[in-house]
Amino acid sequence: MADVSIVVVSHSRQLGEGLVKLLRQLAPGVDLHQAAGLGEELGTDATAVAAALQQCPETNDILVFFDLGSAAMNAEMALELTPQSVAGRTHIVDAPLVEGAVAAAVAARSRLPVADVIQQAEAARTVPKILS
Amino acid sequence: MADVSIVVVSHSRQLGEGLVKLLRQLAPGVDLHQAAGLGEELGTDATAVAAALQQCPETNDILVFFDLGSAAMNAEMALELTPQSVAGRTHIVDAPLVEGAVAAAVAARSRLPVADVIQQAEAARTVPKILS
Amino acid sequence: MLTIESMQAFIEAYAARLEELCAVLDDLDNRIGDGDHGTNMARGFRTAADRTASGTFQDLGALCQTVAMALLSSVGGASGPLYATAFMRFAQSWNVCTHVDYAKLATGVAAALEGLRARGKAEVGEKTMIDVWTPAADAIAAHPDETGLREAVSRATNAALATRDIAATKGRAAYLGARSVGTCDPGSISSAMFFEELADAIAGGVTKTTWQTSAL
Amino acid sequence: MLTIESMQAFIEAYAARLEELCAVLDDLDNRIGDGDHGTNMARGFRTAADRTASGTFQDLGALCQTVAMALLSSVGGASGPLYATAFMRFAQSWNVCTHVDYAKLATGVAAALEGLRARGKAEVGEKTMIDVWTPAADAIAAHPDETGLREAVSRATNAALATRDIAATKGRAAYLGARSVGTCDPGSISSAMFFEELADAIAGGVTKTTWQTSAL
Ligand SMILES: Nc1ncnc2c1ncn2[C@@H]1O[C@H](COP(=O)(O)OP(=O)(O)O)[C@@H](O)[C@H]1O
Ligand SMILES: Nc1ncnc2c1ncn2[C@@H]1O[C@H](COP(=O)(O)OP(=O)(O)O)[C@@H](O)[C@H]1O
Ligand SMILES: [Mg+2]
Ligand SMILES: [Mg+2]
Ligand SMILES: [Mg+2]
Ligand SMILES: [Mg+2]
Repeated sequence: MADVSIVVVSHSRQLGEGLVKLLRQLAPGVDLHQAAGLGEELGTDATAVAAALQQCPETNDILVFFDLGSAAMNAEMALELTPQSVAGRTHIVDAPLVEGAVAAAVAARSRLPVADVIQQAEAARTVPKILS
Repeated sequence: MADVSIVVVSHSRQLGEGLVKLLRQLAPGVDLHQAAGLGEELGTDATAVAAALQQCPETNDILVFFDLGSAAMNAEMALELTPQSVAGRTHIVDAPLVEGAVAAAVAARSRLPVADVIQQAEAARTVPKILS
Repeated sequence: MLTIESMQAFIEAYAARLEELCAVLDDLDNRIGDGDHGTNMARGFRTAADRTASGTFQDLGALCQTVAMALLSSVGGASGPLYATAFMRFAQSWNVCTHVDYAKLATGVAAALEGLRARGKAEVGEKTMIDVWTPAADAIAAHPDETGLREAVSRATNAALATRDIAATKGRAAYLGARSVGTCDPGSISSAMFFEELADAIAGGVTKTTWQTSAL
Repeated sequence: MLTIESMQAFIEAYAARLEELCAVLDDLDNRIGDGDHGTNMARGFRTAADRTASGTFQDLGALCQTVAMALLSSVGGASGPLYATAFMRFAQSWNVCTHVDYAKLATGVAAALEGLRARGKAEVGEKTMIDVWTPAADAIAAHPDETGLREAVSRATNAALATRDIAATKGRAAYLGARSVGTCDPGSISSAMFFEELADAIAGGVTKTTWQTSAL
């Protein structure tokens, strides 16, 4: 259905799994993956990120959301471990993990163009969360 | 040790638990709580948030971080369910959940004044996550 | 007249109605939100109905406070703190009352609306339950009698249907913005049902709307 | 001369050293980060050492690539992709080599430093392992011989100790900014150990620093 896949990279497997479940509820049908935790330890694993990227459907653009800087380093490393046919469709998004992924998932569900999906995720930085 | 407590409010119990473990690793000694999920379902519960607030040490300022708007509503509701002696020390922070809580936990571990802890959390909105 | 008994009956009837129409509300929410509004509301009001049926209450204040607390810990979504706030305002308005006449009903509904607005920070026209509660409260305030109450039901129903044409600016549907046009707001539909069941419990003889996803 | 055997010995020796000093590195990281640098590095290089000990390798390229992949899936923290990148650059530099002389060593270390800089986007003076790898690579490049290698070890050690006075602007310690002054960067200390063990495997007779948390 959707032409954007989302990959969640987190140091915590629980955090990654929980976020993916949250996204699944608000964006059923969107292709979602996580590469979170180093087994049961806190950490990220570039080979797990690379494996997640390769699980995304071949024609999808892939957006990667991550928690901390070292997760971003492993995501960039993962791009070097995957063939250009996958890496070339992958964007590591500079957005808050939860808020950015939620905005992206909703936009991906509406099948917006990937540039718009990224823009919505990045805009999550500035959207007020508490209304007044 | 710390004079700021952190309460994580999330729709997903896994997400909340995972984030608290991440925070614990980088801010050992900081008082951390979560009120996440509605049992095993996705949701938030104002009474669980109120209970978490009341578990924080009596002299601590309390910072609440949340995932989505309805979690903020339940956090505000929780303030009305807790005595003024607790609610008066509680701040619901308008910051990205993971990035804001991480920045706050590090600052709280250094025992910065609560205003500075909040400021660091709010600043997480604008800090670039990907370096160039 | 609202009494402890008719209030209990109302909560039970509303819970049963939500269970019956759970899938309709979930479907609507699935289109413009996260698909759980029916599940949330049915779970919450079932909890509230069971807790009020088994309890004994001094006054309507105590009963409404019990409903509010039940909703808070069992709904899970935005509608939890919102409906709970409405019942807390009922509880404050009807504290020490065992009977609520139309004048007091008007006061209670007005207070509930005020509470909803404060909780959700939404105005009329943002595609939320505020769009339904506002005309309903206005109708009862204008005519605090049976006619006003029936008018409230009809305005609530129309307002709920009219949310279809609004682009959401509050709640989860706001993520969709203009793409939320074409689907009724689920919380507005559950609110219209609320006024139907409330009027039926107070005045009787309300013809209930047959809500069907395809028409919403 | 680095050979497949001395490289295997180096990885094993470095893994053992990290295991021995795991608590020191964890303590440093605990003060200015998340307390896992020793655990991460010991786990990663133990995995790498076991995988290289049990494998047979055509050349140093294949061996270094195996180390890199082992680190990627077992370190977990920032040091994982960083040290893995260094070994990937060794692998590229020493592809088809079974012997690496000082000139090739200089090329490999320079390429590794380049890789670290590209991966972590850090410059000298940001309180990261770059502060150690930079003077070490410079020393070997200036004198691609045993003297240069020993000079690299001594500069690496001094640079690692000097990170104590720097306010971090990269990595987790950057959250602390000025508050990170007074503690040595754990990744810089593990990098200084790296050069000690590397020089010992290549040239022998290296007096190893007694790293103690209290002095760092
Ligand atoms: N800020 C708000 N103000 C008023 N009503 C709101 C607000 N946000 C959401 N709602 C109402 O809540 C309903 C959604 O409830 P529900 O699906 O149970 O919660 P959630 O959106 O958290 O999943 C919406 O249809 C809308 O009527
Ligand atoms: N951007 C960077 N560039 C270079 N080195 C870095 C960078 N970020 C972190 N480091 C190094 O990594 C070390 C921390 O490694 P480690 O504790 O294993 O990872 P983490 O910080 O993810 O827990 C730091 O001491 C520092 O030397
Ligand atoms: Mg919903
Ligand atoms: Mg929901
Ligand atoms: Mg660390
Ligand atoms: Mg770590």
